[in-house]
Amino acid sequence: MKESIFEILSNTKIAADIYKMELEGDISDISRPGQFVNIKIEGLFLRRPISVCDAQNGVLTLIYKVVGQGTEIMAQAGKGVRLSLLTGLGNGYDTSKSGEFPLLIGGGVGVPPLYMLCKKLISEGKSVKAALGFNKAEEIILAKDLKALGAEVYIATVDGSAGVRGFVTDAIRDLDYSYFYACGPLPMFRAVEKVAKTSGQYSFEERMGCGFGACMGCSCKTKYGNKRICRDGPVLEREEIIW
Amino acid sequence: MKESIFEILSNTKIAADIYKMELEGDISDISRPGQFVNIKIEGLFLRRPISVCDAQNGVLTLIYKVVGQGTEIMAQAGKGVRLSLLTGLGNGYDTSKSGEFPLLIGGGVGVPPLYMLCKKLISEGKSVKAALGFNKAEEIILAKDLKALGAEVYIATVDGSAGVRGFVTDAIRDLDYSYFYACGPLPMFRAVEKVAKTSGQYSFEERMGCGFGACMGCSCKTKYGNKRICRDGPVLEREEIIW
Amino acid sequence: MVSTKVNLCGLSLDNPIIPASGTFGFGYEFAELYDINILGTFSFKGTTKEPRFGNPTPRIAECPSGMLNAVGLQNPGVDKVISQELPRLKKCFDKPVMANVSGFSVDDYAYTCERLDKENQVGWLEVNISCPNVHGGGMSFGTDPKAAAAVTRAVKKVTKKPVIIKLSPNVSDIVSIAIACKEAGADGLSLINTLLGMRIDKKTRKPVLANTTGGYSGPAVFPVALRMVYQVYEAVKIPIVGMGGISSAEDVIEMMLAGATAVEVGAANLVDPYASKKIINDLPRVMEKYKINNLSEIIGGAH
Amino acid sequence: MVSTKVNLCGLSLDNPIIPASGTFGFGYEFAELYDINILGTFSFKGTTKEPRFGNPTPRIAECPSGMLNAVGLQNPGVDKVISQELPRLKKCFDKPVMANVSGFSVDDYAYTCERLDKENQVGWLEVNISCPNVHGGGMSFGTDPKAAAAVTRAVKKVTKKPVIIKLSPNVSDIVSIAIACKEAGADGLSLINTLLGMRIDKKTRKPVLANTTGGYSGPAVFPVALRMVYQVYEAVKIPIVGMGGISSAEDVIEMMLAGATAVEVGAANLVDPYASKKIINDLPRVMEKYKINNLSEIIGGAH
Repeated sequence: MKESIFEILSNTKIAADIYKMELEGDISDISRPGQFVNIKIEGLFLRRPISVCDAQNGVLTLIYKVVGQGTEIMAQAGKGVRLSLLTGLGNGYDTSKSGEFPLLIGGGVGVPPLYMLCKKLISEGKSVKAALGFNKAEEIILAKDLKALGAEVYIATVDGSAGVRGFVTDAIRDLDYSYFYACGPLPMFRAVEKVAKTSGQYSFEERMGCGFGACMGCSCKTKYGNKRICRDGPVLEREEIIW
Repeated sequence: MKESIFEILSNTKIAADIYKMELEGDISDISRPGQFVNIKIEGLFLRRPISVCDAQNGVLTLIYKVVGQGTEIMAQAGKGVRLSLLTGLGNGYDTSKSGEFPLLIGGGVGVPPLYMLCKKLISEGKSVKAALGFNKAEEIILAKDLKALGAEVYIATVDGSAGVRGFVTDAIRDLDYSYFYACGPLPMFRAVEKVAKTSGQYSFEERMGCGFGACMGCSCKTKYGNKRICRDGPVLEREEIIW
Repeated sequence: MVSTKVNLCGLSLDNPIIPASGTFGFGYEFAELYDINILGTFSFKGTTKEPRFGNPTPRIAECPSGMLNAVGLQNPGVDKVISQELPRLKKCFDKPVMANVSGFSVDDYAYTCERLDKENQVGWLEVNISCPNVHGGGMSFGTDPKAAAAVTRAVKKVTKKPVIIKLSPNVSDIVSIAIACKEAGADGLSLINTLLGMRIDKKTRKPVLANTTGGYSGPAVFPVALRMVYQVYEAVKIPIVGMGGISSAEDVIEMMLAGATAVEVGAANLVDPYASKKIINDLPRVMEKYKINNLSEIIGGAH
Repeated sequence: MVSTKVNLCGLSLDNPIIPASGTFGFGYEFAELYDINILGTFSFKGTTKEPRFGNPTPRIAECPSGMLNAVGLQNPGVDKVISQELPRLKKCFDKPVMANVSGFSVDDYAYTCERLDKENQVGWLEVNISCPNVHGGGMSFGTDPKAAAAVTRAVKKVTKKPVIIKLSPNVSDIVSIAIACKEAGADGLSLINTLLGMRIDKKTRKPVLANTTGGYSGPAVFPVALRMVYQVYEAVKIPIVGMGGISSAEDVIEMMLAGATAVEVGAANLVDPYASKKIINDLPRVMEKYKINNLSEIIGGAH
């Protein structure tokens, strides 16, 4: 973990309520896809955790949805604004278990961390499929970007306005894969759990106090004992999760 | 009273711990010298009252001393910063009672409101004397400016580094005047009260809640009943004050 | 078209926004700034049997997200309130006003309430048994269920107007006080009064307030106020006027979900004289945001 | 050269800065960030007789100038604390540590304290009778002078180490609790624990915390904590560990002037993991600003 100041390079709306923020700063502590940063926001007490979408050449990319007070203020912040970030938080995804043809499963604003994961997997010579679920076509994010990285992308939308009609689980039913990596809302996880054919990893969300394991604010029970989502997670392996 | 947004044009140190801030905004509610503004400062709850040094052509001039949290933050604020101000607060000095040759008595950071008062008195054709007391030469403010307005200026410094050695009361002992207007610390007022030869007005300071008469935070007793420094004051007449 | 109407102890309010006692004087300072008839009502400056100057100054201190005050019930006394303040208020306020009353003995409370009961302008009596800034009285009635009940009974005897008892948060168990007041006949409860706090001047090494301690108000006390309103709503089924740090229409919604029928806005009026007006103007938009058509339907909605 | 040394119940501290229980784990997360031997000491995670998972999540909520937590005393239990946590701590912390203990019965407290009494690494026992987030226990001991005294006596019987009782602010009269603990043999007192608060999610219309209510900490509670430390210092002459929203060296000075011998830094560590280190680094400069040569000389200086 590192505490340092980042400067906003850009902060633009890319879909309904969804923003992309690029920041310049010290990303040396960001070692794995699936980690997050914890951002100090002027006027609020607690930092706000946001998953890392990408981090390279000194530029950190975050894609976040405006869901409350914190993200509302973030969405207002313009170029040049300086923010205190804690970086290198969380365990992140373990790509060593992916096998040769892993599947990424993303739901809505859970998709961003899969971008950096996809990059890493492809750089490791794996052939990646990505199944992405959204409510409707206007909410689709990162599909093109994942294709551009070389992933086979499958889309599902609840209203059928793009890809197959239904949930992301409807898009993966017939796919072959060696392992899976999922990020999205809990209901999606429960659905994936029913249909997934292999081992895999899930990235969980929880309200956090500190984000680095001190306050026990985000604990959960697993088959291997209590874990802190912020430090022992946010990524847990399918086998250890108690649903 | 008016609530409006002002923008800082300049904010520079002019003496030890003393700053001059010029702001652009709606000054139409500032009707009398001796009034004050109440400034909302980012990160603090209560507004901070600062006496008006001058207000003309849409420019408000404040001269303030860094004495605590609020003024420390103010001193950091640069050009272009926008602040919410309540203007037109307080009764201000009544120049109709000045007679032909009034005396202004100022101590330290109490001097600024006397500048706007001096301007008004001179515009009314009065011949103005100003006696100013400071700790040492480096703390002298507005002496030249008052001279430039046409006032006869007398200086006293505690260490004798400028003007007569001693307190402002040592500078006024031999002066002739038709009325006096005083602004400064309470000990100075008590000293003035002992030597003053005429009627006059004192401008008082107090910790305020609202600054416009609602909270009763700055009440004082007078011979004519309880008064609120922020609304019935800050200027009180010599005859009504209970020392 | 949303409705912001609520019913407080039998009287209808156009909206639940009530500037709190001690932050709104007798209304006319604010009537110079905007038409105060847009308010649900307001609670006027705490009134006692005799005139009071209150505590020595300084009476005010800055705090994180709030302030301390130790005014100490400065007021002209009930005679002048009736002979001077109410007639002056009549010129700028057509609605029933909430009369806030304090005292130093049960008889004090009864006397002052009986006098104000005869005034047509008065819609409710808000009986403050929780002022932290006066000695021998004030808060002491608010920290003991028996004393709280005694004041309530005495006041109920002398008035037909709805009696709202204003409770102190500086207690181990506010629910027991609330129940005692209700059983003694209170028509409603208002909470919370200020939290007892203090600041010290590090340069002089002395308390900032001449009174040493003062009452803490502002957004900092909102979570404590919300918790107490929630707890009291579970225990007594009389209307609650929720207050403590409310500064936005969002706060109003949250406090009503906790169980408040109406809310008082206090410290916010001192930092922004237009705060209560802005909250009233924002309410319809915020109600739509949370899909609320009729504000009175969300009272206690979080239970 | 200024001195920041203070003496807490017979043990000397290089400085009065003590990260508070529940915000510093068992130290080693922070030892990865800086050498924690610069601390006066720290109070480790509240420990109970049996292991506890604590409350369901969400356990955390944002507040004005602070936060709510309802962790509910998650800890591995005293056996594992002794067999695993303390040995691991030894590798990164050479000083006596403050052992924070909670329980659900007088016997619980006595059992856990007796076990920890045998550990050389433990310098003080901080007995938490004020946790607002557990039911049937915790705070109930801290709101009744008799129960507080009973816990204190039971713990004193089983240990020779200094016993510091951690008091709840959610009471009508904290002084009466403080006196009861002192008369029962407490060597020191620490205050305040968190203020009971609540937030409601306006979209779901349900409490934000799964536990409904939680403990409020952060700068928002500082004025209340300062007032209580000031009142308790007037009443009892045993050392006080002051806490509640301390986030800067300036706050440390103010709390010590109120009567604190040492201070605990809590929520600040969660927002800035380097907060305690920064406060220690700032202390000498701030002491010079207020013309303080020897920090221990200002304890209670505002009285």
